Amino acid sequence: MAIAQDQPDLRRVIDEEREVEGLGEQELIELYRRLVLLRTYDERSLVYHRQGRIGTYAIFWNHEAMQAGSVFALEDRDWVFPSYRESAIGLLRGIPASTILHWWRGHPAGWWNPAEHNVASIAVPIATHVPHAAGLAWGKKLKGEDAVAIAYFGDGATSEGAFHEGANFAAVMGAPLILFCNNNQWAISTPVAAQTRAETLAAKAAGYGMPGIRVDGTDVLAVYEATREAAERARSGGGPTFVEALSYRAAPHATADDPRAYIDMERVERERENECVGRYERYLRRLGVLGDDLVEEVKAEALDVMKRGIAEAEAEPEPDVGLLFEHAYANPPASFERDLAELRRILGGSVG
Amino acid sequence: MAIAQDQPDLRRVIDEEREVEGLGEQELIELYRRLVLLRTYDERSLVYHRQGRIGTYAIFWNHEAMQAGSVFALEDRDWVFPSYRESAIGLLRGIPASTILHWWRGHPAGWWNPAEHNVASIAVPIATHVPHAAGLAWGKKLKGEDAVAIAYFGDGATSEGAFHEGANFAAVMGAPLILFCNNNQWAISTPVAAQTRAETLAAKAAGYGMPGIRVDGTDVLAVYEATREAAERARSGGGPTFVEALSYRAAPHATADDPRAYIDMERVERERENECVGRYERYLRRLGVLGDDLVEEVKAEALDVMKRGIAEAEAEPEPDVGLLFEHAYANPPASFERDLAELRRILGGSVG
Amino acid sequence: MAELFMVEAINDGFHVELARDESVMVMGEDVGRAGGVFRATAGLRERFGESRCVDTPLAEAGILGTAVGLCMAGWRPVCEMQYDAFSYPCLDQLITHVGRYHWRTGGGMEFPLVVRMPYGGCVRAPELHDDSPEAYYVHTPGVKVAIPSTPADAKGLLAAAIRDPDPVVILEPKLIYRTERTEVPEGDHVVPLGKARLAREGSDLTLVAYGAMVPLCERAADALAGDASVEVLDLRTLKPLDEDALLASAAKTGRVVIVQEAPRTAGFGAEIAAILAEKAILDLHGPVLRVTGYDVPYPYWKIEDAYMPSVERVVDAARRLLEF
Amino acid sequence: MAELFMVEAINDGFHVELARDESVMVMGEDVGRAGGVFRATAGLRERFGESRCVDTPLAEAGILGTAVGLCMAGWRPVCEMQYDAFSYPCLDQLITHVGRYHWRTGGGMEFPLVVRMPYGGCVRAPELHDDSPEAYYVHTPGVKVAIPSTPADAKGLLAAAIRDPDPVVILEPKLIYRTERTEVPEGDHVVPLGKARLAREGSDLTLVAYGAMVPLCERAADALAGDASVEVLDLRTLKPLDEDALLASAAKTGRVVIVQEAPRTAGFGAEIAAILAEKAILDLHGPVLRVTGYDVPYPYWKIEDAYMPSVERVVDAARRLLEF
Ligand SMILES: Cc1ncc(C[n+]2csc(CCOP(=O)(O)OP(=O)(O)O)c2C)c(N)n1
Ligand SMILES: Cc1ncc(C[n+]2csc(CCOP(=O)(O)OP(=O)(O)O)c2C)c(N)n1
Ligand SMILES: [Mg+2]
Ligand SMILES: [Mg+2]
Repeated sequence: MAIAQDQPDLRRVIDEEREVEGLGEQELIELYRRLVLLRTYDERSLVYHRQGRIGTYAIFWNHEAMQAGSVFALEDRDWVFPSYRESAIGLLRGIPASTILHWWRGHPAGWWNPAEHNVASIAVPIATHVPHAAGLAWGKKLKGEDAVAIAYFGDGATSEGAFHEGANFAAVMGAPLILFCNNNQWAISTPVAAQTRAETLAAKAAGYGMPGIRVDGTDVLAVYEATREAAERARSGGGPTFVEALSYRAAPHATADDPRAYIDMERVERERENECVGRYERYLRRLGVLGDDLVEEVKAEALDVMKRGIAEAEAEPEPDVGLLFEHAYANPPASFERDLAELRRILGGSVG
Repeated sequence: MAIAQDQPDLRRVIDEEREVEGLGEQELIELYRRLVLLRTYDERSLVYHRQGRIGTYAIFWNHEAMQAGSVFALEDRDWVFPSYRESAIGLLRGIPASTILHWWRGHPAGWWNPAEHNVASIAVPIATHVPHAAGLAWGKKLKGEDAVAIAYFGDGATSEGAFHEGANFAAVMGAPLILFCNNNQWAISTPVAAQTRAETLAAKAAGYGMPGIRVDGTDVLAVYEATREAAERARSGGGPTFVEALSYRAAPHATADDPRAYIDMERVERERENECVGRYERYLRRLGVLGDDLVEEVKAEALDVMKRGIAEAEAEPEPDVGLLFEHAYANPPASFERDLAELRRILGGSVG
Repeated sequence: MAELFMVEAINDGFHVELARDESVMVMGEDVGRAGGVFRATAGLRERFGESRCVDTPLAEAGILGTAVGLCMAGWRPVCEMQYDAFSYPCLDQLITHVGRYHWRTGGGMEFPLVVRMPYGGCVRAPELHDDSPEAYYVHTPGVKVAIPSTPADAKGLLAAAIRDPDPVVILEPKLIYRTERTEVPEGDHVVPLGKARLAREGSDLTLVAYGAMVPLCERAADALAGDASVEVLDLRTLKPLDEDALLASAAKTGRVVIVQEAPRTAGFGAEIAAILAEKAILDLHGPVLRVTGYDVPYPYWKIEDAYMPSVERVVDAARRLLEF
Repeated sequence: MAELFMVEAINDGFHVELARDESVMVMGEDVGRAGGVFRATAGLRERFGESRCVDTPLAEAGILGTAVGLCMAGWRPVCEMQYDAFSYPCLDQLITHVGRYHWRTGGGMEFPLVVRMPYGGCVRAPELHDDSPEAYYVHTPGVKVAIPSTPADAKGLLAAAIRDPDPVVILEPKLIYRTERTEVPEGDHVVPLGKARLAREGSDLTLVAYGAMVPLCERAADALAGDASVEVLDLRTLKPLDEDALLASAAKTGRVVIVQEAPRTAGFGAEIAAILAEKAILDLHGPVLRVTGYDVPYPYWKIEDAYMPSVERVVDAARRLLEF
């Protein structure tokens, strides 16, 4: 006997040839710009990695619609909590490409101050940033500020206790939080079917007493619409929402990963043919709001951002070892000075 | 918008004046014996605590139906994972009362070998024994043994990551596990409404893709019936079931706790009037299978068990300090001998 | 000055700090309606409202994890872990995030949160109510650790921790929560982090301790009074450590016995010994001895007295060192 | 004998142990279909079936917690934590249960599980892929801790851990997973827990190390060769510690430098120093020095070389001690 589950169908806009109320031509094109910017960041990063200009890199190809669509539904005062899979989402909030490239280059210039962009640091560990987002949203509510928070995490992350505790705190505190689950159906080599027996990930929402929405994660407009709904609910005191965005990881987990060992590459090929940027581009062309010239312009623009970004990053001098001892504490122990002095003496005053 | 939840009504037998198929007079009376044994253990323990004969004690008054009813639905080869709230559940598996009293007396004679009774050690920390039970059930299944496991935990425990991870592992591995949630509606001073926003705790089951059953936790027959169902499903390869047994903590959390600060004592009084042992006793009397004599006999029997138990416990000599160094490792480091020798020298060979 | 038990001094400190700074909030299991299982947070919910003294769901990692987010929203959360061993579920948040997030933001954001918990043994409780986990916390970069041994220090270190820009873990020796009422300054009272306290002056031997081991060492010093002049150094803050006070005392007496409740191996006492072995080697008249809990799970309470460092064990070590 | 990289030797060890004992199983994230992100478990799923090499859900505490239950069902689970810092979610299970359950059953049940993880720095990875958490594990009663520094020891210590009746944590220095292929005995190969290895004999000074710091210390010994005869002691097992080997070397050379990647404060090196300060004080010709990582979060990799103990830092400490 299995509990009958409420299964909201995948929300779709593009396939239904719908239009999203509230989005004019300008917004539709701005959204396209953002998709292309993310796509370009991702594709260039792969090149830079192969060229040895950045380190290991977590590819987010075909995840752009989830990231651009959801952020587009938020206000600038709303907080974004990315995982490594959303490493470049800060581009949509004015964080320079060079900063994010620095992060992947292992350069401390990859640090940023979350408060300046309302974008938290990139979460490398799985799911432990979910309680952070819940706490921030709760804290804003307690202070009477009407900011919303969104936390990004994957299908695998839903197995972690940290996800569970964060989601429950958010629900209990009525925190204005969007739990955005990027269900790309893989956690490195582990398929979502080995991650949970739930019929859907959205089915977890009921266990927290919050709504769960399922959406086509490769349909940027559906993602936008669902996130906007969740954000409105959160802002109006309705508490958190779990959004399951269904997509497919049509690229390796990261540059170090070789999926051929565990993934059906034909399935990957099919998914790649239907990838999210092209889908949206075709939709806009059908609508007649996008033509070759604009496409070229937008892509050139994005490529330019990346070229300037990598150039800036590579122009940055190597970090000084003194940074080792900075920012571990707002007010550091006396021992740090001694340690640094000794280190400089041994290094002959310079980091070789 | 809230996800429509499947809300199985609270399963009841006694109020519906139903009879449980498969339970003859003998079984009904045996069940009564067990209820009375647990009740007597609990009430005597409170007295022993006041007399300073045992230490702090977690009262389980009005929880007996959940414990006796569920264990009665299991085979002896099935494993029981109790929390401190089920500290005396081993009595139903032949663990001597003195052993459990020793546990509460802080005496190492309170140790037992779980393998001898298929009763795991009493879990003091919240929820972290849930993965143990999941692992044992999974491990038995892998070995082709048809044993089932049951893990007891409270409403508060469902907030812990350990509950979440254990439940998910059990579901994914198809482990023959019963997740038995004693929802007594309080976690020390925290009401269940401050623990979760879910409409029911059973609503969490869907998030793991397992069935969730709700049952009146003060109706020993309803608990028996629900547990039997879950055990049959588990044994036949149907995987885990979440059982939410609704009751009410009609006593302090533990001997150290004073609930008057946070609980409505009138509500408590009402719950006490409807406590689970009396309810069942009246039901059996209505059925005509129980009369004054038998009641007296059963209660005297149980009291005798406790009197012998405490006498045995108090006859036990004080533990030797050598026990400090025993059982930390199956094969201990050399340092232990030196430490013990030094300690004995300082203690003058005896623990004062 | 009022005479208060340690736990009363902590409660007093909370009232002062929450009244002083609107951004200070208290969160944890049973801290609100019940005022804490040891009453450390009694009266806060009634006085400052339920949003500044929050009964949380039963989830330690969730408590500390949301506290990180609360800091990002401008709060100064003080998290209670109900008991020492129940803080282990929050170790991941502590090591992975609490100690790194300020660094991760290039110093851009501060995480002025406090984690406090009753800790230590000999309270006649079931297992896991008696641990001394300080070594886990001290070894973790980015967090500071304080352990009071008197009511006045308990209040003053709490205030210092709450006002500190960095995360601070405070371990409160529950064994001496209510053993003695001593004078506690009223109102504002801050004991700076990083300063040890000379609990007793002496010239022949130094007992280095913290928490409930300090009064124990004072009793040991009494027991030795006839034969030796014993100094007792109360570290008060384990990180940042008052190395100057430690080295000064070692230089003065030349003999050091370190006393800690926690298991010996890789306990905090080892760090003290290591510092002495590096920086005081020429001052030492003999070995650096440790009197500690044993390398075993904290025992059932009928034998916990034998596990805990005792006056007898401290005196024995001191005599061995004096006769070295 | 075959020449293998360390990670190949570990994989070889797994094949031998799973073939030898049907109750041994491997579990963790991506250990099955992918054979582990470092390929340590490659081929096991194909050879022994998916129930003896299990891809688990993404939940470290769940992995270790279910492993405890698997032990109760008669299995000998070997749990992989994908990286050092991702083992922190399992600390609660480790401290609360893994180290106590045998004790809790009065010795009635054994928990022969193994937790292994790639650990340590200098691999040019994003944050939290570089930690050295050994101190957390060593301080925890009831668990043993081993750290290999050669392919042969990696295989032999894994076998010893799997066959040991107690829980063992193995930290594998990922930095040297694939640096050098050296001889590894084929088939059954057990390196007993609790025995250190004299990596190099010397008479003037001892470098005490483990894991990736051992080859580093050997390079430092080379650099010092002209001026001093340097001994390198590879501890191999941190708990139980081979105290005899440590004290013998200290007695021989009288000068000890301890090298560890982890942050200094309350790191395992402090325990080594404390043992020397207690038991070798009369043998020491000078202070006990520690060369360690700093008390800061493991840095971004552009500056990780400066964080890690280097040949230069070890040589510098050794010279200071030799000239003391
Ligand atoms: C606590 C923790 N455990 C393990 C890892 C290693 N790891 C990195 S990504 C990953 C898979 C995550 O899968 P999912 O949550 O679905 O996110 P996706 O990568 O698919 O976006 C794992 C296991 C980690 N980063 N943190
Ligand atoms: C990990 C952990 N955190 C905190 C505690 C302290 N504690 C003991 S019982 C309890 C409340 C448990 O409530 P619930 O799960 O509903 O079980 P009940 O006591 O009602 O049976 C708490 C917080 C603990 N034992 N373990
Ligand atoms: Mg995924
Ligand atoms: Mg309860």
